[in-house]
Amino acid sequence: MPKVLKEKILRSEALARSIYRMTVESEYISQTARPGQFVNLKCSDGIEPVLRRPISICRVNREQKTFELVFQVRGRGTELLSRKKAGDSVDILGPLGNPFEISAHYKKIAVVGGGIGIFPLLFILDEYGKHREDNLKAFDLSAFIGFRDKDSIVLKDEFEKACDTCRISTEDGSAGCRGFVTGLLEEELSRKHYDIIYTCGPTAMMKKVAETAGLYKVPCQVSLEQRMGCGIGACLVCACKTKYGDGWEYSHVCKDGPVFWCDRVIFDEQVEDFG
Amino acid sequence: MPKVLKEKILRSEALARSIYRMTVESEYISQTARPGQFVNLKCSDGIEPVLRRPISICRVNREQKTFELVFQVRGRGTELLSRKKAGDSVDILGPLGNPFEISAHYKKIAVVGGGIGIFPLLFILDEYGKHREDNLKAFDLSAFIGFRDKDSIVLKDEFEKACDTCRISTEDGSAGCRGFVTGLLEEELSRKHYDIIYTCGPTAMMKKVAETAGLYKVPCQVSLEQRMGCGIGACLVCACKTKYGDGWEYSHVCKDGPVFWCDRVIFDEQVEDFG
Amino acid sequence: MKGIDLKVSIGALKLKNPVIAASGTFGFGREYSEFIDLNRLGGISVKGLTLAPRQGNKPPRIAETPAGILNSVGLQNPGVHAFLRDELPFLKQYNTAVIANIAGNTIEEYCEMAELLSASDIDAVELNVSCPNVKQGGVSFGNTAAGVSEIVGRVRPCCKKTMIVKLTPNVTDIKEIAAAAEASGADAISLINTLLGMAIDIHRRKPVLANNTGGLSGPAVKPVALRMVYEAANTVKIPVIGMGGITCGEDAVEFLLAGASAVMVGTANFTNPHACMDVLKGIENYLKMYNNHCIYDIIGKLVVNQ
Amino acid sequence: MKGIDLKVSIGALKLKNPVIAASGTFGFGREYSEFIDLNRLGGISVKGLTLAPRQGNKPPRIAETPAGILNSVGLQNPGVHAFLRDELPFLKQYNTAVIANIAGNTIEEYCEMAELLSASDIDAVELNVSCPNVKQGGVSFGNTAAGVSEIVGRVRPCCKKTMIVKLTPNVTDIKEIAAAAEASGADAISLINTLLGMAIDIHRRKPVLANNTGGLSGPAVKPVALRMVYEAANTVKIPVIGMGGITCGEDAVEFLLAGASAVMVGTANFTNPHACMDVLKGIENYLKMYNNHCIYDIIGKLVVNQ
Ligand SMILES: Cc1cc2nc3c(=O)[nH]c(=O)nc-3n(C[C@H](O)[C@H](O)[C@H](O)COP(=O)(O)OP(=O)(O)OC[C@H]3O[C@@H](n4cnc5c(N)ncnc54)[C@H](O)[C@@H]3O)c2cc1C
Ligand SMILES: Cc1cc2nc3c(=O)[nH]c(=O)nc-3n(C[C@H](O)[C@H](O)[C@H](O)COP(=O)(O)OP(=O)(O)OC[C@H]3O[C@@H](n4cnc5c(N)ncnc54)[C@H](O)[C@@H]3O)c2cc1C
Ligand SMILES: Cc1cc2nc3c(=O)[nH]c(=O)nc-3n(C[C@H](O)[C@H](O)[C@H](O)COP(=O)(O)O)c2cc1C
Ligand SMILES: Cc1cc2nc3c(=O)[nH]c(=O)nc-3n(C[C@H](O)[C@H](O)[C@H](O)COP(=O)(O)O)c2cc1C
Ligand code: FES
Ligand code: FES
Repeated sequence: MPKVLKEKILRSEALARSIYRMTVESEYISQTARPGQFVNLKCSDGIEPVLRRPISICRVNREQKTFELVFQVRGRGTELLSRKKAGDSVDILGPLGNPFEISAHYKKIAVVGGGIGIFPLLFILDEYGKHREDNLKAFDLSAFIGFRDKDSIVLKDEFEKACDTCRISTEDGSAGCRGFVTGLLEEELSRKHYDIIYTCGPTAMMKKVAETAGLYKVPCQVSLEQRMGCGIGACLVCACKTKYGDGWEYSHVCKDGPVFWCDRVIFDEQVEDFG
Repeated sequence: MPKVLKEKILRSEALARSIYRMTVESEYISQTARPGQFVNLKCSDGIEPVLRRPISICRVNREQKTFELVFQVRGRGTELLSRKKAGDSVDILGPLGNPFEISAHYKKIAVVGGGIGIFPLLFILDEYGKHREDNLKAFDLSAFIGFRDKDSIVLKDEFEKACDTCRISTEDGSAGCRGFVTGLLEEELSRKHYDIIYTCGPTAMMKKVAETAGLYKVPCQVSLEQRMGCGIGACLVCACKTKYGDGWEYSHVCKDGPVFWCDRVIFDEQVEDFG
Repeated sequence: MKGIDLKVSIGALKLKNPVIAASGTFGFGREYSEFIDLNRLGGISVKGLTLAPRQGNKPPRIAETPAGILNSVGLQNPGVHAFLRDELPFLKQYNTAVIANIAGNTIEEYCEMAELLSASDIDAVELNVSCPNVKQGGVSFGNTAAGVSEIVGRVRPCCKKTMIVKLTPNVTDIKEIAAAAEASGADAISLINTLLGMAIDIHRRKPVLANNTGGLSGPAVKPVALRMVYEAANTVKIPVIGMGGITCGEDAVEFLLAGASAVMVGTANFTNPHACMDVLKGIENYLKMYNNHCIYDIIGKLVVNQ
Repeated sequence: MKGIDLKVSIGALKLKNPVIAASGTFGFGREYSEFIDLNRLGGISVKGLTLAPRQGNKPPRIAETPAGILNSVGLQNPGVHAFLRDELPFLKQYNTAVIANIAGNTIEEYCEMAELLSASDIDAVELNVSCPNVKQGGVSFGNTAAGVSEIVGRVRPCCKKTMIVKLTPNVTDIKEIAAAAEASGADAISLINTLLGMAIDIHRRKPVLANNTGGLSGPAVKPVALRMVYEAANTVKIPVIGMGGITCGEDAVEFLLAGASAVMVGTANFTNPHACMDVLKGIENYLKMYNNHCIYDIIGKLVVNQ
């Protein structure tokens, strides 16, 4: 159940140009949040900006009762968030949305992310990582993460630590493989089986991942984005097209998602893009 | 000539409950400002609040190139100003308005202030104080300052240092004389002559001071307040009624004032009140 | 609340207090029931209902603007039948007035819905003759006095419940429209719905909203809303429900002083899920501060300058 | 500016760039000449002029609202004769278009002023048929198509200068009003004037403004202004000058894309005395960023969603 919380920021740091990580102390979020869920943050204590900003939960630390958000500065809201400092408090609504389906039935796991879509994937790897500790051999975790260029690479170490195989692509080839992360995935799928694929990132990327997953018959979950009003399912602004019987309907990213099984999603209108 | 300046705050401190003093480094303001002038401050760097806030220049330090503002937190704008810290920068438009007429012809000087109206009076005393250093005997400076109660007394030491006689009144009698500061002035005028009276504070007080000055035929300048838009005479919102021939006209506080000779002012509409 | 009487009457309908959640911003109450005790609300105006289910407009459906938002949901809703079956029972668990906000493509649809709802457990009907986000329907009736007279006059006989007519602010003279609603049988009027607006993505050179235009709400509209509520309240004798940009008790008090008998809280719920409760507490505090014992001590008590 | 052609035509009037200071927010230019080089402005629309001098309304004349302000200056001005004698010579020192914004109590007054101004050195007349702050006058003409037709039609023969008609946003259908202005002989239209609004001091239980209501301007109104400018520009063939809440180049570009041939900057001058220059620079930067060499590459280039 989501709550409105006033929590303390423990740390705020720049990870790369315009990418920030905020570590927040929160008993409630740290104990209840699951991978794929997000929080909706108030960016100022004035009336401007009016709307909260949705940011995925990147990681939780249940022992230390903290969680991490990683975000890119895009406009005024994220700009204001980036100015917050350790010791400041932040008004958080969360945890929100449906999480990724994490299950010990899945053994070979791939996460595929691009741009700011990679952040929530770390939380998935952490969850499987816990199982793995008990039962080392059984799980195989792969991460495929794509960036624009060398300078925009963030959280590489964290990803490498959290999985068995971590492959990086950059659009300009300045680090890792040149090209899109979807190329890496196709390459890998052509020689290896996965039980499930989780993906988050630009719409074009997710669409491609979904198609590839379909081709190889691997179940796949995608995490969608849409501009939000309430974040809790009341205002119906965050519509996304999903299959419904033979036709389609508008589901809502904040309440029915952000995580969907990819075969439910109709990508033709998914114009918003946080690549 | 007023300028838009981005200046650095050197110090910000609470003087009493909800009264703050901000010391700002500014070559330009410190060298050009004169007593009675004000600055118009942007309170945030967002679009909210839209309007700047006018605050009188309380003091300047020409050697150190600084000036001081003292203000009371009334609403959102002053609240935001009070949160600014040493090292922050502040967007200032100033110096604005017509100053008090300071002249070595006046030897016996009284300043009469109430509430937040007392702050600009210190700057007057400082100016005469400079003359006094050269020619000690010639000047006699009195200050009559009124407060609600003991706890709202601020800058007492500064006033005492800046003048020869400083008398304080409080409405509840918890410090100084009980009653209004206008009482002190009447008492004093009944036994002593002044060459000029400068006054700033609640409208009712200034009106009374003006009447008293009229009775004793002492020239008197008042500093008016009005809600402002531009602060520079362009928008015409800061109207105040002044005499014009046999009738009246609307002058503008920011441009024609804030300082007026009291016999020009018609107090009947002066509803705004910063007591 | 001891000692302070917050009860207000909207026609035959008695509300325990004047704070109502605004249509379209509060869903069918479920989501907010996790944040606030719905029993403490004066009422809930549910998401706008149509006869048949509607998918609504394409996304993006929201854009942020200075101190406001634009929305173009386009009345996505499961239809009035599904509402009665799936949502009303949930709402009726709570001791609060349930107001069914309805919009039709034709007057016949309005009438049919009013009849269906008259036979149900709801407390009042709010006729949305002012939704700017659907091509046909609402707004074409709402923007002339003649249109309002016609629709209100024809729905009135079909509606056994307290009938509130929700007005659009996108008109030259709200007084004329309010008077038409009153004369045609409305028990109350509510205003304002959203102001028609637009936002442009200068990089794509396209409107931000897929629907091109949308309805402006939130703090930005408050001065316009307040002026219209004041004008309407001084024109009609029936109760006026005021809204537009209310975020706190002080905002609500402005509307009550201007003549509103109750207020609705919309966009503020998004920023602050406790907004309705905060507004209610703020009103109570104001009454206490001025030693007013009854909400009617402030309703319409604005003294205008001569 | 090298290589970028910012010139726009408003009827016969050529402006060196599309940024004009809005009437009532820029005085007669003197005050802002201390902050910006008036030679760099596309034009200046001076404080609204009347035939006889006017004292304007009682203070307080301004109230701050979320992301906006309400004003009720009430056309305080020295009268058109004093303007021509005392103010115009100052303005004519600068190489910028001088637009005389005029308001009358009667059509005859408008005509008399238009004639006086036609014989002067000004560059254009802006007929304010939309001032919400005076009891008689402007707004009563401006809020119906018939009223606009009448006044524009009758002033037209008296006005030898480029004649801009400034429209009020407080109407049901801006398209109809814009079309009426065009059909009656306007060379251009400008919009929006302020939205009628109100603010209440809950402690005094009185309106904040002595005039009770006032005109809303500033960022808050931008979405409404933009929608109206878009609608008007798609209705008429004459140039449209857009305004309402513009504070930066990006805002101005929204209006230009929506179809405005020029923009006016009002309230933003109060917050930032360099606002007009910042808007101009912002437009230039946008053109450079997209490799557009001419301002007409963006005017009206909005692609709406189907
Ligand atoms: C469920 C969810 C999870 C998210 N998780 C993260 C995360 O972990 N890290 C992160 O950096 N970002 C994340 N985002 C994106 C983040 O919410 C936006 O970048 C942020 O709201 C932009 O706010 P702003 O005020 O900085 O920018 P604005 O000034 O509001 O907009 C800047 C640009 O971003 C676009 N934009 C704004 N809001 C949205 C939106 N809701 N959807 C799509 N486009 C938008 C606009 O088109 C505009 O061009 C997430 C979004 C959603 C919906
Ligand atoms: C020339 C001039 C010099 C001033 N010098 C000082 C000073 O040295 N120290 C100081 O503390 N204050 C001074 N003031 C007053 C100060 O400008 C206001 O207190 C401040 O603008 C309030 O802003 P806010 O956002 O905090 O309050 P708001 O939220 O804007 O308003 C709070 C309350 O103050 C009233 N108010 C707001 N603005 C004005 C205004 N311009 N005129 C009258 N009433 C207003 C409102 O009625 C409201 O009830 C001066 C004002 C003027 C015009
Ligand atoms: C997302 C959203 C959806 C809305 N849907 C409806 C609706 O279905 N029916 C209706 O009458 N009003 C609807 N409104 C208008 C609100 O009920 C209210 O009139 C308006 O938002 C002004 O109030 P506010 O500023 O407090 O939000 C909607 C508003 C928003 C923001
Ligand atoms: C203080 C003030 C005075 C104004 N006076 C006039 C006027 O005399 N004539 C006129 O046509 N418009 C007048 N306006 C309206 C502006 O020219 C402009 O149409 C409006 O403010 C919207 O633009 P903005 O949001 O950029 O301010 C005035 C606006 C303000 C804020
Ligand atoms: S954001 Fe309100 S329903 Fe999703
Ligand atoms: S504040 Fe604009 S003229 Fe005084």
